[in-house]
Amino acid sequence: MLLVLLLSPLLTGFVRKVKARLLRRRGPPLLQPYRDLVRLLRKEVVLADSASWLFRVIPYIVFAGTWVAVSLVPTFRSGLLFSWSADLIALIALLGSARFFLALAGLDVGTSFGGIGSSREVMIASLAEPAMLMIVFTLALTAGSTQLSTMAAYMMSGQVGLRVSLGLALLALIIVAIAENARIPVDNPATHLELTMVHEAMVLEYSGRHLALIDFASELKLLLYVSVIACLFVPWGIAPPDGGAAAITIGILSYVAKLFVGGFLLAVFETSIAKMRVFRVPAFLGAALMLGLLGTLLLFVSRSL
Amino acid sequence: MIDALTGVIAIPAVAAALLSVLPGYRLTARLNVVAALLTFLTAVSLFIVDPRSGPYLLVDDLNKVFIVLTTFVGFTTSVFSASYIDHEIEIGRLTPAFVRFYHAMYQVLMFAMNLALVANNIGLMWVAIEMATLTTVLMVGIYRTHEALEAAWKYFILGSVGIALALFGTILVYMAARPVIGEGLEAMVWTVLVTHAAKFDPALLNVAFVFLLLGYGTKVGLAPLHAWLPDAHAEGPTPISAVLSGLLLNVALYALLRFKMLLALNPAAIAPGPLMVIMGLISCLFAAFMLYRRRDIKRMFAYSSIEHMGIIVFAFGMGGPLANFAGLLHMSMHSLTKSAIFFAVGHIAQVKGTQKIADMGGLTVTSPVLGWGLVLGVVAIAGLPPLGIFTSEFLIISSTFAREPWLAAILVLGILVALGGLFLRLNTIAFGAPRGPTSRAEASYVPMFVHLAIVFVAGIYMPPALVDGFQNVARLLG
Amino acid sequence: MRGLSFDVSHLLAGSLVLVSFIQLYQDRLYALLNVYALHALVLAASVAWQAFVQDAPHLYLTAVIALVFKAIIIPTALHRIIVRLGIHREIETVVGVGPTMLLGMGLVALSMVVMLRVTADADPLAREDLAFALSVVLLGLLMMVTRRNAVSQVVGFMSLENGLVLAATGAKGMPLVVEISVAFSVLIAFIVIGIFLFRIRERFDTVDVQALDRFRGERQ
Amino acid sequence: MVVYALCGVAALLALAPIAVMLRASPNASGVIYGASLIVSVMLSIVGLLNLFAGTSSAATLPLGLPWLGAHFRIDSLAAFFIIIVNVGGAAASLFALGYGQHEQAPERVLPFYPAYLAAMNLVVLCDDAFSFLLSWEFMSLSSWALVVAHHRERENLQAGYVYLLMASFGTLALLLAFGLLAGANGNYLFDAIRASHPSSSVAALVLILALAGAGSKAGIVPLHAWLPLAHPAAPSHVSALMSGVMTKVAVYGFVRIAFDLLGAPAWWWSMLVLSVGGITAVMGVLYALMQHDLKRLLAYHTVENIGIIYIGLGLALAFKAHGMAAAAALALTAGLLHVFNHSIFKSLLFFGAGAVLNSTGERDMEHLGGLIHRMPQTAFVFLVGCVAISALPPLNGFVSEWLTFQAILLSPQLPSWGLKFLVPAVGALLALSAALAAACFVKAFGVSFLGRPRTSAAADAQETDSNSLAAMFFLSALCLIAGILPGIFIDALGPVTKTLIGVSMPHQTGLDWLTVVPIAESRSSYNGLLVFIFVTLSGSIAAFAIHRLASDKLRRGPAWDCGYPDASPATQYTASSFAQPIRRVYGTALFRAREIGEMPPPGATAPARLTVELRDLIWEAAYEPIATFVSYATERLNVLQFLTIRRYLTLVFSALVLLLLVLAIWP
Repeated sequence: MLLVLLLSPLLTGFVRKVKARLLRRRGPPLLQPYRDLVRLLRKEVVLADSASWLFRVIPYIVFAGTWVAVSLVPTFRSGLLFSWSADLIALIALLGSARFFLALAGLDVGTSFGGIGSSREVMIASLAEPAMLMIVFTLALTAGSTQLSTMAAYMMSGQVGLRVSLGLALLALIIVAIAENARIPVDNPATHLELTMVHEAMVLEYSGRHLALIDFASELKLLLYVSVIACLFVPWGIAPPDGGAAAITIGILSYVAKLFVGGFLLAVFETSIAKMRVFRVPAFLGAALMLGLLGTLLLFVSRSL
Repeated sequence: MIDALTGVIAIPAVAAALLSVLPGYRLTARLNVVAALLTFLTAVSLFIVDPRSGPYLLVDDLNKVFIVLTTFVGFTTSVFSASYIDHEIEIGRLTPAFVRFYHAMYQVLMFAMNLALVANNIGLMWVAIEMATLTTVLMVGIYRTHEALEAAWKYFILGSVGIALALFGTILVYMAARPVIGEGLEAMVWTVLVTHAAKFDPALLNVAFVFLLLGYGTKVGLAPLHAWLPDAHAEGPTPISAVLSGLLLNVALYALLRFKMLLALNPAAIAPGPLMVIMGLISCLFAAFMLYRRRDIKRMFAYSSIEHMGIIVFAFGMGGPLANFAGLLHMSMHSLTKSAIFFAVGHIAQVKGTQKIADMGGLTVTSPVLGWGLVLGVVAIAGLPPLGIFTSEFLIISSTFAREPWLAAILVLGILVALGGLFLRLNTIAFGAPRGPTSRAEASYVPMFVHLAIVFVAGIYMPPALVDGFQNVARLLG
Repeated sequence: MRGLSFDVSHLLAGSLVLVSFIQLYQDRLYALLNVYALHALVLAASVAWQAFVQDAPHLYLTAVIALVFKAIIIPTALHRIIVRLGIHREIETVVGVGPTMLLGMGLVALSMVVMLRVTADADPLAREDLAFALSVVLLGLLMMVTRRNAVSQVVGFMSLENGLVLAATGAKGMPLVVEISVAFSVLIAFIVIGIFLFRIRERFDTVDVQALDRFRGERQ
Repeated sequence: MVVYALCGVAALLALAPIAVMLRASPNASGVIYGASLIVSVMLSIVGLLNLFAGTSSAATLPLGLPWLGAHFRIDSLAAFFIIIVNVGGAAASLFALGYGQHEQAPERVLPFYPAYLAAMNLVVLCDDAFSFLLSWEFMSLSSWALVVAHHRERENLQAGYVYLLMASFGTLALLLAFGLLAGANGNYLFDAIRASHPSSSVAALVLILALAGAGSKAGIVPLHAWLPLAHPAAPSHVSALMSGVMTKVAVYGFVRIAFDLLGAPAWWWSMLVLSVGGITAVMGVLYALMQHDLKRLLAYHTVENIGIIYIGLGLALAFKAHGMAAAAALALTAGLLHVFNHSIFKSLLFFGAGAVLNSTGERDMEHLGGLIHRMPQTAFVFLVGCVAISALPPLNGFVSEWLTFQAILLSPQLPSWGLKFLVPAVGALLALSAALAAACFVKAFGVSFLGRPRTSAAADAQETDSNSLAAMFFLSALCLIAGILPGIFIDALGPVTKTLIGVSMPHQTGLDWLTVVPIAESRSSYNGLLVFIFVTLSGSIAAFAIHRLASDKLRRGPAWDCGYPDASPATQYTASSFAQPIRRVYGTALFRAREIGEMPPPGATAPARLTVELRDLIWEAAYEPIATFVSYATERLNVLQFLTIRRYLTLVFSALVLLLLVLAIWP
């Protein structure tokens, strides 16, 4: 659990760095996100007059929800403590509740930008979540479980082979991950240009420690998706539940390696593509949904053959 | 000797004679009530003394039910009519002379209907029913307004044609019976006819039934013979509308049932069932659609009577113990409910000073008792629980759907459409912001609520004795 | 004797139908009334013949009623009404006379078919009578629905009722025949009076109430 | 057992005339609602005892059809629904103890309220077709009276009219269904019906009729049209009952017929039910997203949840048809659990809406806003309701949807091909509806409770009274408990599934940490309790750490809003503007949504306005044609009222000739 806390800003920083490099900039140092967090924590909170108690509670809820969700993912070692307390569906739902509250926060102060942000956010989510669930269906039907550890284990045991549906699922999952983490081309975390903001517009009114928490939460989310992809599609190296110290170190190392690879790929992807109009996003996500559904259907049919 | 049977017809006759000579409308009104009450009591006594049926008069389970129902509604209606007529005289729509005439006619009508019910002779029954018709013609026209006279005239002409057709049917029945039974009176006596029905000439019976169906069907108000009914209900005094809907239709139906039994006994004759079923369905659907564009409240409920007569005829046409039972139940429930509704409507029309639905509104606000009474009545007549008509409709539909799915489906459609029409109007009458003037009128709510209470109780609990009686009759009807 | 009686009654009944056709053919009110008188006359004859054949004396009474009331009183009364109300004398028809006649033919054929399906054991006399009676009834109805004038409709109704009486008398030994004929005469009287009271000039449907009130005024 | 239940019902029925007598007195509402509260509590205790005892007891009264009598039975299914009805009833009565004080026409509400409660109980208790239908229609009738209680508003009357028509349609459909089941000689006893095994075609027809009949009451698309009209029209506690409880009674009717009376199902039934359920779920929530009337939005959401329930039932039918008992038990449990959950949080939400309506006089969200400052407690419970209905952990809505997903994940083993294609699609629809529901309730809560007040009415709203709050807090507590301890409720449903399918889900409460394991732990498991603990724990850890380490300085200031300082609350996002992106995505196809913007010419002082028009295609396709046909037919037929006597005679004459012709050509 703590590991993810430590790693997540690093990942973000890495992605930023790589992007900067690709743009021939020097870019911020790797540890910049940590510094940002600390700085924000030091600052005082400027709270809008019209903000309610909910506005001040939400950051903690969001953070906690995301944190719990991340810590349920078998990152370097399957069969984590309590990983059976929630399966992949529950995990998605946890992220969903985090987003629910964040959207509420966007509406709470009663500004127009908050409204833009949360309305667009829920629109995106209304497509991303079903797509994600379809992906879960595909994987769960293949692995015969919605339990992440079990799925990872199943994937590791080479009995899967190459399946079309899995490929579709991977593709869809990547799309969803991009959308959920507010990355280009769906959203741009680095802009405050009102026409394009989605995620940033929601948290516009936050400052100080609240903003720190929310940023931290979004970094965790990025980490979560990368590690989900990692543990589901490249599970090799994850230590078995009864693995010794050596296995665990291998697990950790491979995990970190996976993270960096994933971050690198993401950065490359982001720099190589342009942001798309908000109302072209549904088509983008609809593609993901279709892919997921297709995967599931294929699975249903192939099962019967 | 004067037994209960003759009493049932003697009392009204005597009362009619008295009322036609006695002065003073208050006295005559009271006397009218008393006579009706006496008739009712004698009718009830039929169950105790149970007299034999002679060559002219007949009593069996079938007409016992009808007689008691008729006399009871006749009694309650006389109570209602007393207060109604009071108000009519106050506002000067009727002169005392006309009221005396009215009361006399009322008793004549009761006499005719009872006679039709107890007659053991098809000729006698025919005479009685025609007498009843002509009496009601006179009473419909009593207001002497243009509409009233037109309604009466229409009723008169169509009625006379109906009379003629019914008579021809009766003659044919006699012709069919004569070769078997022999000439003379015997060949027109129910009890004799029924025993020999199997040997009658089927073809003659068929023709006879066609004529009887059309002749008496005109009185029952089956579409397309119904034309007289809505106007007669709308233009006559409301007590008469109540009696027409509640009783006269039943009496004509009773005649039809008798002849149906006769035909049912003859294997070679056509089954009367299908004809009745078809006419019933036509009437039900047609009336249901006609409910929608009504502007006159009494005319609307007249059409609802046509619809229910259609349902009843349908039930009897389907036959079978369950459907017949349901038909009988529906008939009695409809008589009570519909007369109750007309009681309410009569007072409402007096309170509002009009029969135009558009000029009524928010009755449950302005005059709550009448308004809710009407709502309850409409709920009952629309076949909603927990009132009696729901029971009968339940039995009719559920028992016929397994046998004739399509017919039952059509019937259901008719009922649904009718419900829509009734409540569409009820919304404007009973609810919404009050409209139109509201004058005081001391009304007698007792008859209305007595009827509704009976219907309500029957919807939940039916005394076994009544049920046994109905089931006997249902078996009788085959 | 049997044969003869049969032929005579057959002849009379048949002629009754024929007269009904003649009625259908008329287009003048007075002529129509005269033909109706003839109709009633024929009816009276046939009733009388039936009375003779069935030696049922009470039927003579019916015959007399038919003769006096229907053949004499009613037509004259209607004459007077026509004069009093100034009803104009042509008969407006809904369908032309020719089609009406054809329809009438069809009706007669129909009644024949319906009635002759009666199994043979019913005696032929009754059967014929019934067939004719039925066709007279139907023709009367036809007249009521194809004529617009109130008077001609009344005439139609009356000939219909003649058909009924014919049937009733044809029914051997049927009780109450006399009463019935009387009752019907009363009915017709009602209608005629109604026409007079309500000042029904052309149509059955237009009731003139002012006239009625005036009348009441005269009475009181 | 059933005797006690009947006593309770009798007591409720007795309250109606008492209410009529008391209508003048000022404390009538207190008496009536208090009494019905007590009775409902007792009845729900009866239901609980019976459910856990798992016994089935019957009684017969000499009422109804004389040769049949009125039969009543309380088996585990009935007991479960008795609990639902009376928990809802108790909550509504408690709420109404406060809310009913503000009723302007109590004499039009009080007599019908207890009758309505009694009717819903009776439907569940009845054990023969006649009394079942009688109480079913009586339920409709009494609720109709409550819908038209505020009869001076025209649209309430309209709503009541449509409602009554649809209700009677449903009853007649059920009547036909029972007519088929009972046969011509009318053995209406449920036992007799169970004993008689109808032919497959008859059974299919009965199922379709039952789906139409019970569905029209439950509000499945396209028979839902009355629901969003009628539910908001009634007083709010009645709306809660109608939406939260009566639709469940309708589901009971369907379950009773489809699972109990009809015997073994055919496989394609489930396809029917599943597709209906999926379409209903998505359409319901999309309709809800387009609304800005708070109560109507909630009503449409009932439609969505009914769809979810029917998906569960459909899966159960499919598994049952293919003899996969365990899976069937899972699916049925999911459906029934959602029945319970929805009854809880829908009542809660309607109470909240009622409280808002009461203190602001507004149902239109566009006129609300910022209520969280004025009515914090109402806002809190409403938020709980929103989270629960959006199927977010750790509250109860999530559990039942999770179970439904698990059931869907079992469906590849189904042999029949149609289902193979249908079930994943339905799964997608379910997922879609879940996500949209979340969006919808962000809108509902955010627009009406958050932000700044848009009208003065919203600005000076008052917190609602203690009774109402008590009711709402009670329901929120139930939401939480059912969310974090689902095992108990699933086990409680065991006997029900046992009676209907033969097996029940594996025993849950025994497992360590009260985890929910539908099939096998390796396959899937969920532990609401732990998730709850984790979230609270980590949240508080973070809070603690931050408040210990970081600065907790706080300064109030005007909203920054990207540097656009403006005071006007009118610039906030409204409900319709919030829904705009989703309207763009889904609305154009489903509602022909069009946005018409009028820009005044430069220099003109007129405000620019943007109007959105939506079309209800289902209404236009299914209902308007009927209306037009009826009016056309009535107009045509109405001519027959104004003919001349001669034409009427012609009618008679032609009828006669026709019949004679029939005779002539008779063989």
